[in-house]
Amino acid sequence: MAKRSVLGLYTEEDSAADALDNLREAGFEEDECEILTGVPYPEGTFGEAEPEHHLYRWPLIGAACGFTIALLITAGTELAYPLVTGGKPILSIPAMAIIMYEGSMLGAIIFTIIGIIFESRLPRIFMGAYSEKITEGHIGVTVTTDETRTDAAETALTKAGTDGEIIRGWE
Amino acid sequence: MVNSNKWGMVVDIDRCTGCQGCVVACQAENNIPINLEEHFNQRRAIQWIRIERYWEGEYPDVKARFIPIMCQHCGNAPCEPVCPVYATYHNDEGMNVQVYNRCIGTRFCANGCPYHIRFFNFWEPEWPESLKNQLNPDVTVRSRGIMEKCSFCVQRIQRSTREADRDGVDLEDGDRGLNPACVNACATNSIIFGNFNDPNSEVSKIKEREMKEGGRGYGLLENLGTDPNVIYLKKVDESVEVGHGH
Amino acid sequence: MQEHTQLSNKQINDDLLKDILTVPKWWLPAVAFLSLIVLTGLGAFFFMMYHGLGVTGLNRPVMWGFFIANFVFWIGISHAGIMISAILRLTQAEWRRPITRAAEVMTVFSLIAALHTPLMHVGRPWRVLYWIFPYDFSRGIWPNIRSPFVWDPSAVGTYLIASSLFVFVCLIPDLAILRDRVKNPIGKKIYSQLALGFRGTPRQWKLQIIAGILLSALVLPVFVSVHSIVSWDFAVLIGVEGWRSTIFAPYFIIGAIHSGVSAVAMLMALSVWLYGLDKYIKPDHFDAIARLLIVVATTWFFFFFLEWVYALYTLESPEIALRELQAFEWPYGPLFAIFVITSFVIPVPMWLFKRVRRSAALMFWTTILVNIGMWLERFLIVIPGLLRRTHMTFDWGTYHPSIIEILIVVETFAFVCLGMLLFAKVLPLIPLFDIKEGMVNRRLIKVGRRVVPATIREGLPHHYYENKH
Amino acid sequence: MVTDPGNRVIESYVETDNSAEARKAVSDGILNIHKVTSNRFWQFAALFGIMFVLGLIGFVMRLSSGFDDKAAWGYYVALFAFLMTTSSAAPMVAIAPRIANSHWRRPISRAAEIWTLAGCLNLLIYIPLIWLLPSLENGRRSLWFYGQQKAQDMDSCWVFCWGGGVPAYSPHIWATLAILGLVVLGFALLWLSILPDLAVLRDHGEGWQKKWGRKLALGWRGTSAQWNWQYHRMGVVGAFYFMMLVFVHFFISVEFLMVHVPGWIDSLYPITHAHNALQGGVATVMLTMFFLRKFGGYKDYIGLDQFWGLGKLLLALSLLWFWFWFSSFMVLWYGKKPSEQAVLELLVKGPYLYLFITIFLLVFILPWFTMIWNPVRRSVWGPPILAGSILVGTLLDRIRLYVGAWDVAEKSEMMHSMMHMEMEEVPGTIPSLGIADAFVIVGFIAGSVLIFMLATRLIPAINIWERKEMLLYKAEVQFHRTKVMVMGKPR
Repeated sequence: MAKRSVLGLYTEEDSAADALDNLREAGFEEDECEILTGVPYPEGTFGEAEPEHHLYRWPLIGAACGFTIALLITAGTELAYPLVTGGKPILSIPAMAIIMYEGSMLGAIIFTIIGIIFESRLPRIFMGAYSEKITEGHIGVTVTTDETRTDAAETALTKAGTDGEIIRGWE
Repeated sequence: MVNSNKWGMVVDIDRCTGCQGCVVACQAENNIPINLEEHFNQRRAIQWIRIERYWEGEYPDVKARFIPIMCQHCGNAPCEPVCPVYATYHNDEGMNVQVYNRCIGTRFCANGCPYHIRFFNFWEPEWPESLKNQLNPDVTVRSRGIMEKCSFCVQRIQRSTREADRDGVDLEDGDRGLNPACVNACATNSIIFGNFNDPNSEVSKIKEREMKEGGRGYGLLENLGTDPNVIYLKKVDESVEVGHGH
Repeated sequence: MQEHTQLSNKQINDDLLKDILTVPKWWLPAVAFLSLIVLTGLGAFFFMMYHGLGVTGLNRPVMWGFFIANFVFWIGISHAGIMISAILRLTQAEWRRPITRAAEVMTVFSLIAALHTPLMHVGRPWRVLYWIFPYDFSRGIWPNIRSPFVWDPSAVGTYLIASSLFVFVCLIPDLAILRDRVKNPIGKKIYSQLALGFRGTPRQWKLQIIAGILLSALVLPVFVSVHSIVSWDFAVLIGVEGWRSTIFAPYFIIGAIHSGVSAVAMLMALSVWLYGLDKYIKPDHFDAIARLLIVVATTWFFFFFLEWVYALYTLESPEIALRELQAFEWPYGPLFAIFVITSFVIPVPMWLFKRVRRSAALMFWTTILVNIGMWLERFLIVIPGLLRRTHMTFDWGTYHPSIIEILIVVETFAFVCLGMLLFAKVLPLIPLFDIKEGMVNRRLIKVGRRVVPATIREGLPHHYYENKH
Repeated sequence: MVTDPGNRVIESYVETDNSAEARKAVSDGILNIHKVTSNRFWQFAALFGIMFVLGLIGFVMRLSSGFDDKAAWGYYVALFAFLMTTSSAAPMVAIAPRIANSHWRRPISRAAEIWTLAGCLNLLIYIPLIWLLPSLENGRRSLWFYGQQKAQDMDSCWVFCWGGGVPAYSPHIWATLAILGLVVLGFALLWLSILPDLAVLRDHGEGWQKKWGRKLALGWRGTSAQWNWQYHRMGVVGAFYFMMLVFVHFFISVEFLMVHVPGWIDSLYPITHAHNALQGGVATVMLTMFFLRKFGGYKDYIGLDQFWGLGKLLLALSLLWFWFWFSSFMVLWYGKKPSEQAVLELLVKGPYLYLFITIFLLVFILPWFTMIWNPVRRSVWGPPILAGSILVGTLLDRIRLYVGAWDVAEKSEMMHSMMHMEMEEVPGTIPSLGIADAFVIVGFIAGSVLIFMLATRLIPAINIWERKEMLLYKAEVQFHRTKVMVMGKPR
C-alpha cells in the first residue's frame, strides 16, 4: 500500500495546533501526524504527544561493553607478555584502571551518539513532503497516510488556515 | 625459566684514580661512536660508563674526587615502567636490558633515570674509515633515534655462560671472559663484577661486609628506592660525601 | 541583564550563513598565508625526520623541550572547549548559546595540534604505531600499559573521538538549514547527506536537547581524565624533583581551564571582528566569561601557590635548588616573572572592572596575555624541571631551542587558526538552532519599573514544574 | 514590545504573582510552621541534650588524661576534623548557589547558614589542641619551613630562608586565628542573612520571639538602600567565608596530619581535605532538608527540585572524591620511594585496609553508582539516604587519617629530624576506641545537632525574604497548548 505524505505550512503556532486537532477529529492517528519546526519549541506546544525514548539505556550498555573490552586488552596483554618493569606487579591494577576508565567512557559516548541518531529516527532516506520554509520559521504539519485519505488530510489542514500552501510527497 | 644469576658490581671509589681506562674499554667493546668535541659541546656525548670528577676543598689544598657512573641496573628501575613499548625491562638475571629493535625513542626513560646514564642517538653513528674493521661483531650498532646504555656487557656474559654450559663447568667468579670490559680494563681493580646470588662470589662477600652498619658501602641515590645492583664503597676518609644522594 | 533584541529565523539564517554562502575578502589571503606556515612546519618536520633529532636543541639531560611544552599547552587549550560548553549547558546558562560550538570546534583542532608534537618528536616516527595501537603482528609484543605514554593515546583518543562526535551531533539541525539554503547542487548534496534527513519533528528536537546535556555530562569526566594523565607523564618520574608532586593532575586541569577559557574569549572577540557577529556575541557574553575567568584564575593561583609551598616544604636541597633555578636564574627568572605577571597579576585586577569586562578589545588583549603566560608556565615546568640542579653537578645542562623546533611550534598555532577558518567556511561557528531556541524561550518579567530578562526552562523533567512552591 | 522568531508580536511581559497577598501567604505560611513546637521536638532535644552531656564528660576525661600520649588524642582530633568538615562547611551550600544566583537554593540557604552556630562547639574542641600542635622548636617540617635555630643549617638555600626562620609557635597562632576567623565570619553571615526575617518576627511574631526579633533586627526597615547593601554584604562575607574555609582546611590537614607522618609530602592533600568538606557540607544540608521536610513540617516549601539540585552536586562531588584520591595515590604508587611506600602502607594498605574499603564504598561507589540512575537522583528519598552514607564514610575517613597519623606521631622519633624523613615502622594495629573517645564523638555530634534544633526555635528554618523574592522571578505561564515555567534572572 503506497504511503503519501501531505504537508501544510503555518505561520502561527496556534493554527498549527488547530490543524493537529482537526486531523485528530478527521480520525488520523497520533503516529500519522507530525509537527515540523525550525526551532525547538517547549514540549507540548502544539498539544502533540510527548515522544517516548530510551536514550538513557544506551550509555550504560556502551560503558559496559567498553569496560569489558578494555579489561580484556589490559589484563590480556599483561598476561600474554609478562615482562617485569620497575618492580611493578604483572597485573598493575592502578594502571589498568585508567585504560579501563577511558574504555568505558569511549564506549558510553559512542553508544550515546548512535542512540541519539537511532532514537530520533535518523537517517531518513526520503524527505517526503517537506518545505525549505520550515527552517525559515514556518511551522509544518505533515500527515503520512495511504493515498486514499490524502484529500481528507488536505481539507483538515486547509481548514486550520494554512498560508495557502499544501505540499504532497511520496514516502 | 628462573635463572640463578643476579649480576652486579662493586665500585670502590677509594681505589679509583680517574684514569678513564674503563671508558675507553667500554667504547671499544660496545661499538660506541667516537665522541668528538662537538658532541661534548652539544652535551650529546655517549659514554656508557663515565668518570665524574668533583673538586673538593679550596685552592691551594684542592683534591680531585672521581666516581665512575654506569647504569645501576636498578631493581625498581624508574626507566622501565614508563617505556610504552617494553624496549627496556628487567630480565631474570637482575639486569636492566635495552631492546634496540623495540625502541621508538620517546626518551621518557632518559628523563626518568636519576643517574642520567641513558643515552639517545641524536645522529647516525659514524666511525673513521680506519676503525670500520674494529667494530665488535657481537654488539649491535645502534642507529639514530633510539636509546642505549650500559648492558653489563651482556654479550660477554652470554658467551661465557654458553661456553660453560658446553663444557659442563660452572662459571668461575671474576673470569676475565665473563667480566665486562670496564672491569678488565680497570688498573686498580676498583670495579668488581660478579653474581650476587652466589654467596662465595667476591661481590657477595663485599656486600656482606660493607653494606652493614659502619661499612663503606652505599647505593647511589638510594633514598629514591631504586634498589641498584651496583654498590659503591666510599672514600676511606669519612669527611667526603661524593655522590651521596639524599 | 542581557539586552533584548528579537531576530527572526530568516534574519538569523542570513546573518550566520553569509560567510558560508559568500566568500569574505580577507579569507583567501589569510588561508594562503596560514597554509604557507603549516607547510613550512611540515617541511621542518621532514627535515628533522631525515637528519635525526640532532637538529633540535635537545640534549642530555634535557630530553624533552619545546615539543612537550607545546603539547601540554595545546591539550590545555583543548580543554576549554568542552569545559565551557559542557558546564554551561549543564547549568543552563543562557549566555552559552553563541559560544558553545566555536569552543567545541577549537577543542577538536587544538587536540589535533597537540598530537603533532609528541608524535613528531620521537626518535623513529615511522614506528609510532607500535606505541599507540595495541596490536601484535610482527613483534610478538604489546604496548606496556604501565606506561603513561600508553594512557595518553587512550585518553586523548577518547577525547578527540568524543568531542568530534559531539560537534557533529550538535551540527545536524544546522546542516539541515544549510541543506535548505545552499544553492550549488554539489554542496546541497553533501549537506543533505550529512543532515541525515533531519526535519525538525518534536522527537528530533527533544533528543537534540537531551543530547547536549547527556553528552556534556559524559564528556566532562573524560576531559578531567585527559589532563590528569598528561600531568602523570611528568609526575610519575621519581628522579625529577620538580615534576614529582601529587597536585600535578588538578594543577594541570585548572591551568588548562585558565588558558582555555581565555582562548574562548579570544575566539569570541575574533568572531565579532572577522564575521561581524556583534548582534549575537554581546558585551554581556564577554562580561559573563570574564567573571568566570576571575574565579578560574584565582583558583589556579591557589594551586600554583600550593605547588610551590610544598616544593619548599620538603626542605630537600635539590628541590629548593630547582625552585631557585626556575624563579631566579637567567634566563628562567625573567621568564618566570613574565609568566606570573601576564597570567595573573595584570589580567585579574583588570577583569574586576566592568568597563574592561564589557569591552571586546580589552578582553582580547588580556586573554592573549594569559595565554602567553600559560605557554611560559608549561615551558618553565618542562625545561628547568629537566635542567634540575641535582647532587651530581657533572650532569647539569643547558637548553637552546633550534630553529626547527620553533618552526614546528609556530606550525601548530597556524594549524589551529587554519582549521578554524576552514571550518567556519563550510559550517556555521555559531549554532543557529541554539540561538533560535534562545529567542523562543526568552521572556521578560516586569517588576515594578524594572524589567528582568527571563527564560522558559527547557530540558527539565515535567514533574519539575508540578511540585508546589 | 517583544516579537518572536516569526517577527510576530508576542505578549510583552510575563505576569508574576507577587501580589501583597501572595507575599503575606509566604511569610504567614512559614511563620505558622515556625511558631509551633511539637512535643516530639522536645523529646529529641532532650535525647540529644543527654548525649551532649555525655560528650562533655568524655571531654573532661580526655583532658584529664594529659597531653603526653599523642596516640590517645587521635579520635578526638578526628572528631574535630569531622565537625570542621560538616557543620562548618554546610554554609557553602548557601553561599555558592547564591553567588551563582540559582533559584533552587532559596529554601535551603537558611538551614545551611544556621549550621555556622555549631561552630562555637568546634572552638571549644579546638582549645586543647593548641597544646598538642607540634611546635617548630624540634625543627619539624612546617609550612614555615623551619624554626629559628635550624635556619643556619640550611646552607643550600639562599632565597627562601626568610630572615632565618620564623617564631617556633607561629603555626599555633595562625591556626587559632584562622579557626576563630571562620566561626566569627559564620556568625556574621548568619546574622546578615536573618536580619530581614528577624524584622518579620519583630512585626508578626509573638512572645519571646518578638522580643528577640526586636533586639536583633537592628531596626531593619527594608529601605532600598538596606536591600542593596544586603546583597553586597552577603556576597562579600560569603566569599570571605569560602576563602577562610579553604584556608582552615589547609591548616588542619597540614598541622594536624602531615607533620605527624614522616615523608608524607602530598601537595594535593589540603585540596582533598577542602573537597571532603564541601562534600560533607552538602551531605549535611541534604539530611537537614530531609528532616525539616519530614518532621519540621516544611513539606510544601522543600520540594523535589531542592533534593534534585543538591543531588546533582553530591553526584559531582563524589566523582571528584575519587579523582582527588586517585591523583595522589597514582603518583605515590608509581614511584618506589621508601618514604612514600610507608605512607601508602599507613593510609591505604596495612591496618586501615578494611576501613579504607568501607569508606571507598560509602563515599564513592554507593553514592555515585546509584545516583547516576535518574529515579534515585530525582526523588526525595534517594539523595538523603546517600547523603547519610557519605556522612558516615566521612567520619570513618577522618578516623582512618587522624588516628593513624597521631599514632605514628607517638611512635616515630623521625619527626624531630628535618631531612629524609621516613617512618621506621608502620603501626600494625588501629588504636582502640576508648570510652572517653566514644563519648566525645557521639556527644559533640549530638551537641551540634542540638544547637541547630534550638536555633530553629528563634530563626525560621526557611529563608522568608529569599522565598518571597522568588515570587518576583518565577511564574507558570500558558505557552500555546502547554504550561511552562518562566524564571527571571535578576542582576
